[in-house]
Amino acid sequence: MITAIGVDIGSLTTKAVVLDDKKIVSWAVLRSSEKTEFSARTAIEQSLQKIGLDFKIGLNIVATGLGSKTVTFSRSKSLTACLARGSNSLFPQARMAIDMGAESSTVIRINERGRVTDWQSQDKCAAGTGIFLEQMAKLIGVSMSEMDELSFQAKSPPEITNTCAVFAESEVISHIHRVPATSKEDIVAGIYRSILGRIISMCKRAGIQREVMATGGVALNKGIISVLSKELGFEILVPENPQLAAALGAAIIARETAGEKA
Amino acid sequence: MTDTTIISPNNLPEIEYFHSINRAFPGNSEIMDFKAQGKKVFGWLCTYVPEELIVAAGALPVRITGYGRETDLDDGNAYLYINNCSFSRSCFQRGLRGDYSFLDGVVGGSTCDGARRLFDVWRRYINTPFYQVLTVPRKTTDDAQALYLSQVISFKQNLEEFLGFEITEQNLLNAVELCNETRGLLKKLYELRKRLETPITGAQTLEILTASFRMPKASFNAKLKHLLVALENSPVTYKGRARLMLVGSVMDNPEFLQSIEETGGLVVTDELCTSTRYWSDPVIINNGEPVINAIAHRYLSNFPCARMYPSEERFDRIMALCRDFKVDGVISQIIRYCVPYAHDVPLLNDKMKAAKIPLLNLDVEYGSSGSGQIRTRVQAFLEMMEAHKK
Amino acid sequence: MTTNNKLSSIVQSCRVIRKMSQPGPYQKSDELYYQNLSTYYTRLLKARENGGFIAAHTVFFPAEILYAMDIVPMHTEMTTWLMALFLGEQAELLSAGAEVGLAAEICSPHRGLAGAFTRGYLPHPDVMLWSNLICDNTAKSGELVMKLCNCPGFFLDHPFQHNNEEVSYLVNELKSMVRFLEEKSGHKMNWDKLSEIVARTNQQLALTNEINELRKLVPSPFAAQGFLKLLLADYLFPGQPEAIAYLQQLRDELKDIVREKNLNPSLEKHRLMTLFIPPIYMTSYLDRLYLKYGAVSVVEPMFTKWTKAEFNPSQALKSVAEKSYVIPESHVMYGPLNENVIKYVVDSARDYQVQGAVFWAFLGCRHACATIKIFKDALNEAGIPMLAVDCDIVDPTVNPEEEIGEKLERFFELLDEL
Amino acid sequence: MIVAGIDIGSRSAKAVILKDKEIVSSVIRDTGAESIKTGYQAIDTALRAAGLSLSDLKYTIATGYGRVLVPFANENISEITCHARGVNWYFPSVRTILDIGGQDCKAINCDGSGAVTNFVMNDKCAGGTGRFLEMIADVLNVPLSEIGELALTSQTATSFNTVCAVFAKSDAIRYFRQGVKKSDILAGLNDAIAARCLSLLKRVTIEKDFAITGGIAKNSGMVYKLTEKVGMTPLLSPDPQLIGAIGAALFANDRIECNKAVLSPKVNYGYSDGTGVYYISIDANKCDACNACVNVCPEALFAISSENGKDAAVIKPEMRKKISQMCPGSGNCRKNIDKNCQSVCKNNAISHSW
Repeated sequence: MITAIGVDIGSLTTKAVVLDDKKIVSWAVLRSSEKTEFSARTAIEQSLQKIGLDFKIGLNIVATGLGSKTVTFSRSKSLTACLARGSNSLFPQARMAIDMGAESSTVIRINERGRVTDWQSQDKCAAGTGIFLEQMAKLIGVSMSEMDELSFQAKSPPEITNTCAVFAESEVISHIHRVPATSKEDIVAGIYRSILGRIISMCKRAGIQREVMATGGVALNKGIISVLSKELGFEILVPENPQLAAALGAAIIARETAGEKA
Repeated sequence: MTDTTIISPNNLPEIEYFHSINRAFPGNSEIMDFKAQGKKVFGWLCTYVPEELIVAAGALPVRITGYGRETDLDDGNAYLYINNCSFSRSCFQRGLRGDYSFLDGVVGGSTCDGARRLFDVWRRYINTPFYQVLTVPRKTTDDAQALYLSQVISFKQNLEEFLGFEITEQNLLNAVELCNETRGLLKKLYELRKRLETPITGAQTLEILTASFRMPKASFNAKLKHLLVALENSPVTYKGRARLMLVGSVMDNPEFLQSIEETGGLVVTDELCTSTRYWSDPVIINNGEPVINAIAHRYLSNFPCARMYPSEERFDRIMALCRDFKVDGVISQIIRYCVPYAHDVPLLNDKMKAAKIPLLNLDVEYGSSGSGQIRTRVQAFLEMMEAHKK
Repeated sequence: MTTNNKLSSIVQSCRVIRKMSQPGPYQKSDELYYQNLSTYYTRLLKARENGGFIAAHTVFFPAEILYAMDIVPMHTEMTTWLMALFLGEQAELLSAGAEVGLAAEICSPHRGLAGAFTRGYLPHPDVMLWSNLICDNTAKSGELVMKLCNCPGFFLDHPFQHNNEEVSYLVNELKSMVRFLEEKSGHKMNWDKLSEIVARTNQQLALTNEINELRKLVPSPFAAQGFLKLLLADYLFPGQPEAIAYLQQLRDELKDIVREKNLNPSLEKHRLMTLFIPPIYMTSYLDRLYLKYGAVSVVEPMFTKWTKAEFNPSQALKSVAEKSYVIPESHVMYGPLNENVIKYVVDSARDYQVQGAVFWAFLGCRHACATIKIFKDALNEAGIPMLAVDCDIVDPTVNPEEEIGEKLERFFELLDEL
Repeated sequence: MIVAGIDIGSRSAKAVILKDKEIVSSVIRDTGAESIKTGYQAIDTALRAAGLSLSDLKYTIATGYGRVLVPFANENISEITCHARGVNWYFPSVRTILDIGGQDCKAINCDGSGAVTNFVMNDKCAGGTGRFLEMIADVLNVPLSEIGELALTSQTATSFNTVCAVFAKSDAIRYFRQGVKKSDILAGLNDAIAARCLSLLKRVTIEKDFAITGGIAKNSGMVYKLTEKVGMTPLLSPDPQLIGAIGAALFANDRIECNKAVLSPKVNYGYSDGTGVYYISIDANKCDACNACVNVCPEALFAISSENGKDAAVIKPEMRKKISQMCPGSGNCRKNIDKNCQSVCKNNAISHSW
């Protein structure tokens, strides 16, 4: 029997996770709509439908992410707290989680109880986020997955030094345009490096602690992970569904705090 | 004609050599050979640190610089935060990543916020055996001279203690002669640039200058002497679309000048702390005066940085250079968050307007090699000057 | 002389605020606070007609000298931004600063003050005084103001380290400044008056430390962000009766609160150390937020926590010089950041039993932000988490309130869970 | 006399062909991934529309972001200079120009002859540029061409506290989520951008007359706000996006008239057909007839000849009609052999359009 639901409203996708007393029994990911409440509700409905249940008011739900406070049928918890709990349940040995989402990236330090001890976030700069990657892929004229393939064939990646997403874009254009043009493989690797430069700087500000795990949609991207491991000099743990970490954490918190008022 | 692009041939062997010294820096052969003789190497930062004392102590002074290019400064950002100038962040990152691990000491001055903090985090996170930051007054009054002298003397004492070596008056005298020789030779080099057709480009000049503080002076002087002879009657000469002067923040990347010169503007002089402000004004010893006083006096009252008061002195010397080098236009390049220079922009604008000298303001990051946007500005600046010459 | 001088806005606002003042534990000191403000600005407003001599000066400047010479001081940063705040014209002043040609990297308070002078919002002073204490911005602002206001000026060169040579250098600097002011203003320096001021400075320092001692108590009797008002005493009235009166009143109020325990202890959940200062335009927003989470700032090692010292009235000038080393802004933010400073900050955290530190990372302040890593590492070692919040202390357009609030909420949540 | 101006911007490429100082044809297209190709395609479309071919062009000047990558251009001039010249052609009275391009804003002062007297350009921030508006239009999914009109319908503009393309974008998303009207969001952004442009303009001198160029001048909402903020009604040319290219073309015309032409211009061998644009350009200026390309080309396309006035590499006449069959294009060629004509040419005199 289901005990708790967690929903994570991202700028691009909304994720819902349904728990029974020990494990995940269902989950769903769908594109966020313009209306927060609606996104959250449909995500939960979908995840419930998968196990033949219907949405009803009064379910034990914790919401996190963009505008989660405005959701009427759930309690709200901060993204960092949810990430920490989710990460902790996926990899108890992880002391640091790097969350790379569509529009923001966050680095958190986690103690053995799955509590945040410090965090750094970059919600004001698209550089270093999924949206940025998508833009770049469009620019080079490849799909996200093709881009990832390319990254593995890089020989000498150029440095993309611009922090403004728009100028980074023009920097990339200039690499495409120069004679002889920089190869797509190298450009992609360059883009990855520049994104990760910002993320690694966040890690260093928080103080790197092993083990380190990656969460968020961007972590599905094998190339990013391999470059990240290279830059950090050790392996990064990646869960099967990295984009669910926060929703899972929310669900866990919901289960623990069952009965608390919204 | 828009096609007059200046491409530095770098064919002269000495320039090639200096280039290789710069490319291999900090681990270049000159420094490593010196170190291999069991001698000490000290890193200094900023033109308000007297090199003579380090030389007099039988050690090698090496100027601390960052990566000569724009690069990801993730350590710099983490330790000095994103809002200190990219120069200090770049220097620190090199230090933290061990590029300067061969240094026996670092010496700085309380010259600007960026430098102060660079040394604060350096002391905390990079352990270099010898460490000192001199108080550098922002005035050149007699009181200021006295204070700075006391700092230079304490520096001397600390060096002696650290090296277990007494720096004699004669040591200082020899050091002054050596450094003055370098200054004299660099002055000669600049004299050549006053010609209407110069035997050397701005990019090449900066290549030489950056080498001058990355190798022993004696060996540098020897090479530069040969080069001067070669340049004196060199068949290759340059005459750009316009004669430019470069002013502003610290700059040690010849590629930046090259990208300016490729648009056709020839850089003939500058006000950079890596160039003119580094070599101008020799140490002059008035008879009877202790050498160290002469040294201290030269370093505090040398061609001033924007940190000094009053700014007028700096502006006057810029004007003088414009006249002496027949400068058509001035390019001011200021590193983001280089507040001392940024604050002078409104004042400098007025000075230049009054003197009817066109001025182009560029804000850059340290190590920039000249982006498309920068080239566009420079090209437009040149076209603007040409339109008005007509 | 431009005529759209807007100083009166501050005086009027103070009058209004005082009318609205609610009964509460700090009512009297609050009233004194606003009274002092209007005293300061009324004097500045009337300076012209009273034939007074106005000296504009940058922050952390030894205004004691001016009071002793009967010269009307104008604290440029403070005045500009109080005015901008009350008028809601931050954007206007900043764009005026940009028109002067100041780059966005220059700290906003200084862009704004250049703007205030070009727009004529501030009366053009008779002299401009400035110093490199606290940063390159203060060191460089003066010459521009001199040009904008077409007035003479004096740059006070504040040395870097605290030793005898450098103190006597500063003393000589002060001497030359006095000569300069005597020449320009025709006012003679009144050395007896300066000695009185120094004597009062001792009193001021004693009171400040007394207040800090009271704030060590758990729960602290002081308001969550009360320290912001505490700052004004020294910024506007160093060694002046106004400062003493205010500090005495505040001290007495805090004592009463402690005696009568009429401050509900449950209100204080999180004892915070504040590093640097929060955006001034957010004060009321933060007051509400701190109240909601029971967060209270109990110590500010960079701003309110003075070191112990005893100034000698018979060596007035030397004392003024020494004082500018004693103020925390000077020895924590300007001087060499060595082990002592780090210890000073970590010890403060222990002595005041703080659970977390909030560092207001004002991106216009390079040298303050460069200390974030050092202090964070040191505090974390001591088991104290630190949050660095990117912000601009005067420009409300850089980070929306809710964004900053969100970060703080997360931090309080973090403190709850630990 | 027929000359051309081509403006390769970061977002769009424009080409203008002048016949005796009259525009006979013009084209605007998106800048593709390879600007060399983009340049050829743009000029080709323009030429075809006028029933001309590359060889008819007496002189060509390139400007804009990709100006150095136009093999068939005789020289390049910065867009700042070209915009001033182009505006002057329409409105000699203009002294102040605001150009909002794909990713930069420029404020330009010019004199009665169209010569630039002062200029500033936005730095390190793409806020308030064409690209910025594209992003926003994208977020709100409103066609770029409609955002201007839409903004005009707003009653209460949302106030934006930033014009950084990225920040503003997430703000826009947030407001949108909160159900704020698209028109109000756009009006708010226009307001913010206009304010930003104003401060840029204030860094030069704002004097009559005032003109706006670049794609943004087509955005009635922005023009309205700018008129309001600057306090002057801007003069708008028929196609403000073409101004840069027109300026370049006018300079090209000058070059011929006051025969300042760069000698022996680049020669373009080839053609364009349904399958693509196939030109090999050889810059006789740069070529020192070293024979390297002649020796290296597996298809022996090259020869040394003096047909262009001096000894230089040319494409053998018999090859010129079947270039696309013979040559796979520089990139593909390199895949098979490690050295090719481009790589061995130390002066970079050779370039391919495909």
